[in-house]
Amino acid sequence: MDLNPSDEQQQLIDTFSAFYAKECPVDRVRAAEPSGHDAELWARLLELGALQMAVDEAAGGWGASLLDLALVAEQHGRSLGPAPLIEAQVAARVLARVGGDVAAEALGRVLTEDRIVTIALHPPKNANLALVPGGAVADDVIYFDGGRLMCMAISDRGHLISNTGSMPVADIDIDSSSIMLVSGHQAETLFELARDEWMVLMANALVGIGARSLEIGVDYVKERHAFGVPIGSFQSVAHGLANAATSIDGSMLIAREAAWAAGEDTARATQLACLSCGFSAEAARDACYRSLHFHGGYGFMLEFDIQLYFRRAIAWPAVFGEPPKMFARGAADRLATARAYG
Amino acid sequence: MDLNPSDEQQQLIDTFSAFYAKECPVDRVRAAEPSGHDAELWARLLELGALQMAVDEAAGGWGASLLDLALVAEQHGRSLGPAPLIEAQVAARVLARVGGDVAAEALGRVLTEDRIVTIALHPPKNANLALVPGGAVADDVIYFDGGRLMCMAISDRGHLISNTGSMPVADIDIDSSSIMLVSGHQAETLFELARDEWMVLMANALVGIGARSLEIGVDYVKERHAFGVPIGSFQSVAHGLANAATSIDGSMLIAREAAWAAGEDTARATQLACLSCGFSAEAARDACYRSLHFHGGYGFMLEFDIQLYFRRAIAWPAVFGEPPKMFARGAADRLATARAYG
Amino acid sequence: MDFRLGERSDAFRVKAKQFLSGHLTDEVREQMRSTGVHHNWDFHRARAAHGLLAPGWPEEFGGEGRDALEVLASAEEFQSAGAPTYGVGTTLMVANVIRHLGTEDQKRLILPQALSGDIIIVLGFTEPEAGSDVAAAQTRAVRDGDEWVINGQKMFTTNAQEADYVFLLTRTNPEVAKHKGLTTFLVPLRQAGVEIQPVITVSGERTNLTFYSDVRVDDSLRIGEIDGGWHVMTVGLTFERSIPQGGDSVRLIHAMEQWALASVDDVGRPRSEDPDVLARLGRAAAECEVTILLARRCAWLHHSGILPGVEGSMAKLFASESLTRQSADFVDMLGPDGIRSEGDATAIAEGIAEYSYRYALGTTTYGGTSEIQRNIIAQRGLGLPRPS
Amino acid sequence: MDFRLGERSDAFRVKAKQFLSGHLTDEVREQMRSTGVHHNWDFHRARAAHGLLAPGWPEEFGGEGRDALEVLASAEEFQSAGAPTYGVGTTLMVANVIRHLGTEDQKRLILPQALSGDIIIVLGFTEPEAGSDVAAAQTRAVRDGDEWVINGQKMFTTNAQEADYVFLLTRTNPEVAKHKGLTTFLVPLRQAGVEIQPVITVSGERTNLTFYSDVRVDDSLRIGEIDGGWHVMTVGLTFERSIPQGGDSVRLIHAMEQWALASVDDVGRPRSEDPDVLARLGRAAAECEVTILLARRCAWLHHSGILPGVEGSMAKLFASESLTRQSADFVDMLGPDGIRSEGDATAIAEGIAEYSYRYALGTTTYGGTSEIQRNIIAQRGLGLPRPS
Repeated sequence: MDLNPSDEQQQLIDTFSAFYAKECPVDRVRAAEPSGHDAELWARLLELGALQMAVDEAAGGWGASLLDLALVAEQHGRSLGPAPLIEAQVAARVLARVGGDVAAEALGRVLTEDRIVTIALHPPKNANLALVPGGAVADDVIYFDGGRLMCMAISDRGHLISNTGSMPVADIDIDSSSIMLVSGHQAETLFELARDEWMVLMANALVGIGARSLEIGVDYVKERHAFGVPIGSFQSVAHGLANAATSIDGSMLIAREAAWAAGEDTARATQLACLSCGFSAEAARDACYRSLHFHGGYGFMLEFDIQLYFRRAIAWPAVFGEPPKMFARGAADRLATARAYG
Repeated sequence: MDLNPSDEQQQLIDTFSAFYAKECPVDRVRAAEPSGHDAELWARLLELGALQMAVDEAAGGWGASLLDLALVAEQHGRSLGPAPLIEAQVAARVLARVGGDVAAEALGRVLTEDRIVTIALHPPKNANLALVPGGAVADDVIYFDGGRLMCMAISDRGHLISNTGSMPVADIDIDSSSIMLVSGHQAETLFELARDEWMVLMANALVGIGARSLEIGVDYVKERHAFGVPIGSFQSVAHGLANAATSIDGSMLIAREAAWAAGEDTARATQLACLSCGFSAEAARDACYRSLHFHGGYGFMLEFDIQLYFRRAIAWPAVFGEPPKMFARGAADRLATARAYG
Repeated sequence: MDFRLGERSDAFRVKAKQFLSGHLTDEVREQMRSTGVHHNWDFHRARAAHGLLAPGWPEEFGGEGRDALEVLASAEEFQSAGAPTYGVGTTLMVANVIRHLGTEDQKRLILPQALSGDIIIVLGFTEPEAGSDVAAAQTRAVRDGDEWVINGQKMFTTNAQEADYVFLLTRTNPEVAKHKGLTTFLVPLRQAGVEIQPVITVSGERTNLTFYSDVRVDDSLRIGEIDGGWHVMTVGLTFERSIPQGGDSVRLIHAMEQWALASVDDVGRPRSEDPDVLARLGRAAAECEVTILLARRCAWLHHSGILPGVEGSMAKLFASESLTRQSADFVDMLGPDGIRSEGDATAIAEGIAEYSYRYALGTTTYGGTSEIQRNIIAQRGLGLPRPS
Repeated sequence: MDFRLGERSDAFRVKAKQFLSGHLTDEVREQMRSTGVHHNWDFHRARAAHGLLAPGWPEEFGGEGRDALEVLASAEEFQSAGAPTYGVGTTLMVANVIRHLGTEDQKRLILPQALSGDIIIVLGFTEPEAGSDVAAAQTRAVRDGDEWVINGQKMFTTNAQEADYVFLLTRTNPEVAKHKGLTTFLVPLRQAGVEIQPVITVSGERTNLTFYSDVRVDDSLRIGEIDGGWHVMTVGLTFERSIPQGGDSVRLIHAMEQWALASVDDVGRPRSEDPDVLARLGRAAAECEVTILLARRCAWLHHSGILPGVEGSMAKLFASESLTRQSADFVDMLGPDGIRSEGDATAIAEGIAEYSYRYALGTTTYGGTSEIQRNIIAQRGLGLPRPS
């Protein structure tokens, strides 16, 4: 057992940590509202290879593991990165896995022509893909229609849906330009795997959101005085943050384990993807809420950063569904596979 | 609006408060475990007219309102009365409402021969009535089989189910001695009304449990010292009890309103019965849990009273179901009747 | 025991409803939404003209002498309807202080204008470094002949941009214990030296920072004694400034119930038959009822001649914490659709749950944080010792 | 990063499993249940004989020198299986203190017996008036030549009726600050003057009050310096006495999953397809996984040569609060059947949820209350200031 990142992993963390510090200070996050997309940041991410790394070497990428991507996602979350990184990575991996000419061509455009590809997390209803993450800025969307995995060029750029988290989400109408990537059992398997991967990366992004929001809250209550003492000395404040710190540490452990399991303990991968995303979503939300509340009136001023974190902690995972939905999916996998614990 | 009991209501409260103080000190509650039935207390309750009052004057009783019974139930809860008072009152009211010879005869036996009658809160499954409150000591049980309201003499005295709350509950097999009281729509209406009444009285009993457990906890944390100060001066303790006190006050208001509405605002009676029972169950459980926890190690010693309250706060309402089930029933009534608020 | 508010209250409620259906137009709502200002002068003056601004005040002041339950009934309607009421609340609170502690000149100058809806008064208590610890206020007032010269800064001076006066808590003696050197003034806002800087909050509501640079106020606008500001504050806070009556919950739950009745889930089953949806709706309805009852208890106590203390803290604590829980739960209940923003055309029920979630964040802080309310309940209600 | 405990740990886990399947018989379980005593001498000695009592200890003391992850793997198995382990935990904690602070004579006298499973040692810290504030202990020890005379009373001396020694915290100097006048002794329990009074708890577990009346203990059984008891305690507490490894959750969730797979609801639908049941099971499984990971992190830190501090508090806090939540939720999930008691023939899954609910009440208090853990996390982990 080793909970420390390896040297390579630490280097990856350091690289992206420095990158976000430079390219994504919180002012940029604020400036990117309400669309939640910073084209400049996206370009820099591509330059850094954030998308290329997600794709297998055989398909023209760098073949990073899901754990590597998870470490990046955590940094992305810490900085509230206004770019559809997770969705694009997951979608690119789907294309790489599908193989064949159609997918390879689509992937090639993504890797070389800077077209943005994303994935719809839910099958269409009434020929519409609701709340597609990144859908307001993507060029292509991958979706599963119940039987087939499809790829569609978004001709009529999706209408940006104003949302709690200032994300570039859109409702996208399906049109006749959709091309089938693969059908049948393989399509479903790939789609479910993609959803698992999205949940793993989202879990780690939420760890970043939660951890950073906790730091913001802790710093605030150390500085802020009331009744002649720092408010962090009041048990009502201190105990709330202690609970949050515990949950955030727990969420980091389970989110990283889920990412690790995708490569190393595949029988538990689905289960851990779901459970870690649900847990991390609740942990991040709780940490953000407490930090915000302990800011007093400052907490809900747009000018203070904590509200940026709070809104994203709610909204980012919600495009999949509420935590109980994730927990239920995880439990169903446990029951189906009769896998035990640890 | 008048939230104070009327003179008559206050007299009723005082009478039962004095009665329980004398006939049901906490040692008697403990002595009545695990059966949860104190025959002596039951006899005294009958002498006092606790059952007779529940029945309309036309049927040979004293015609108390549900609000009167609720005030009694609160005292019953405060003292953790080990006797199936609520179930017997509700069952007797059913018999009085049914009318006719069969019911009148059964009611007569209850009022004059001291037979204990109770009611099953759920229809039978596989010819068995599960966890009938008071079922382990009752002579007759009323139940609804989906179409008919039935009364059955319990020939083979129900097997006492050992349970969290030390209640005299039993699983009762249905046998051929069951007699039909009424059928069809009227049967269902009477059964649902009985369930509403049971929930109202249970809500008020839970108010008593919760209020008393809070008093016990508050007294304890004022007396108990740690680190040189009363532990009630720590915010972690004080704020938990402040939350509990607020919920308990709220539960008393809604529980009494529900009882009042049964006579005075019948369109909202079902809704308030369900919502008040769910709310009071959660409020009582929370107050008991906090009080118990703030007792430190003493909290889970059988010798201390708080555990008696905690176990009953969980178990008494559970024979109907968990609070979300009550809330759902209340919401369904709201949607069905499209009744607005307050 | 009787849970009816009574016939007079019911009748007055009907009057409020009628007024609202005529005056709380889509335009008024849209203006609130787009500006974040929960005050509307036309609406405000019309409310006064209909006897609905200060109905509980004696007739000599322009009120109707209505009792506390009648006042509550109309307040419930205004809140449930989501009417712009922030200006009324602060104005009446200060008017009450003046009525009890002000000079005859002050009463003559202020009360008729305030009660006729011609002016509004806002609160200037909180400062950047003094929130819950309001007595730590540092805004200075220094005497200069018949005037006072004020320098300092206040936070959350909501509606300052609309208001005529700010009820300002100042420090007049920095040499004594913090509670003993405070004085309150009614400071005209439309004068040189007052700077109003808008602050937008996460719910879109607008409040302000206000800055005071050598602002002058005549001693005749001092409320209460010099260095007696803490007493004035104490009196002011007893006029239950803003106990929520559950109206925000009422509106929210109603919208969610309509959604449940009108929509179906993925397999075509009506949401109104989904046990999970029903359980959430029922829990919220129970908490809403309790919020209403806790507020009504305060009004009833008031009606019975008792000033609610701990009961007010309970009502405020429960209402705000409950609204926060409900809003979060409903956003979750709506699934991904829950995050569609208020104002987006695709939002469910105009995004009321999403808005409410953001709005609720403020309710557990404004008007005394939940922590302060819990302290009051623990110490004054339960008799627990203060921290040493 | 690697989340495997490693091959040696896996192998040792298998050994523990094998031992448990042979020795944790229905009789052992039934005895625990009926007596409330979570110690069984036969089981305890057999565990020692199989090298599973103190596998992490160096071979010179009779251990196997296994690393912290191996020790954890076996501990997880013992806890998941619900084996009687209270005696082991307290005995090894005290043995560790002796190993680090004891005299050579003490080591010779105590360690071989303790590690061979021949004796157990229990803890005598808590007193009627000193719980979380353990340094407030009043039990007096007064020197009398080569002996000390002890008078006082201890709470929650679990397994005193089975034990050979109690590790007793006493006050030897009442004149100085409370932390500076404490001394610890290893007091033989089987002697005149020691009275053991059983205490039954709400979960059915037995603990004891112990009374000490002119009890004599030789100075050679003093552990550490005179008046140096607080240092001894501090050292003792660093040997993670009882960080729960999630085993109670594992057992509980497994039983509930079996129930979901085997039963149907009122309309005949398998519980395993009920979204509400699945959501509850999944939430519990997530929290269980986190409990396990927080405990493993402590073992890994230990394995890496770092003494876990705040991490231990987090593990203990989360495990106990989570178990409390889960148990309550499962009792609710089972509907009315949830209240059928452990031991009743009609109970679902032998009433494990019902038992767990009662059992969990103790876990948030024993071994440091949740409040104490939160203080530690806030102050040492987050660097928040102590209350003034």
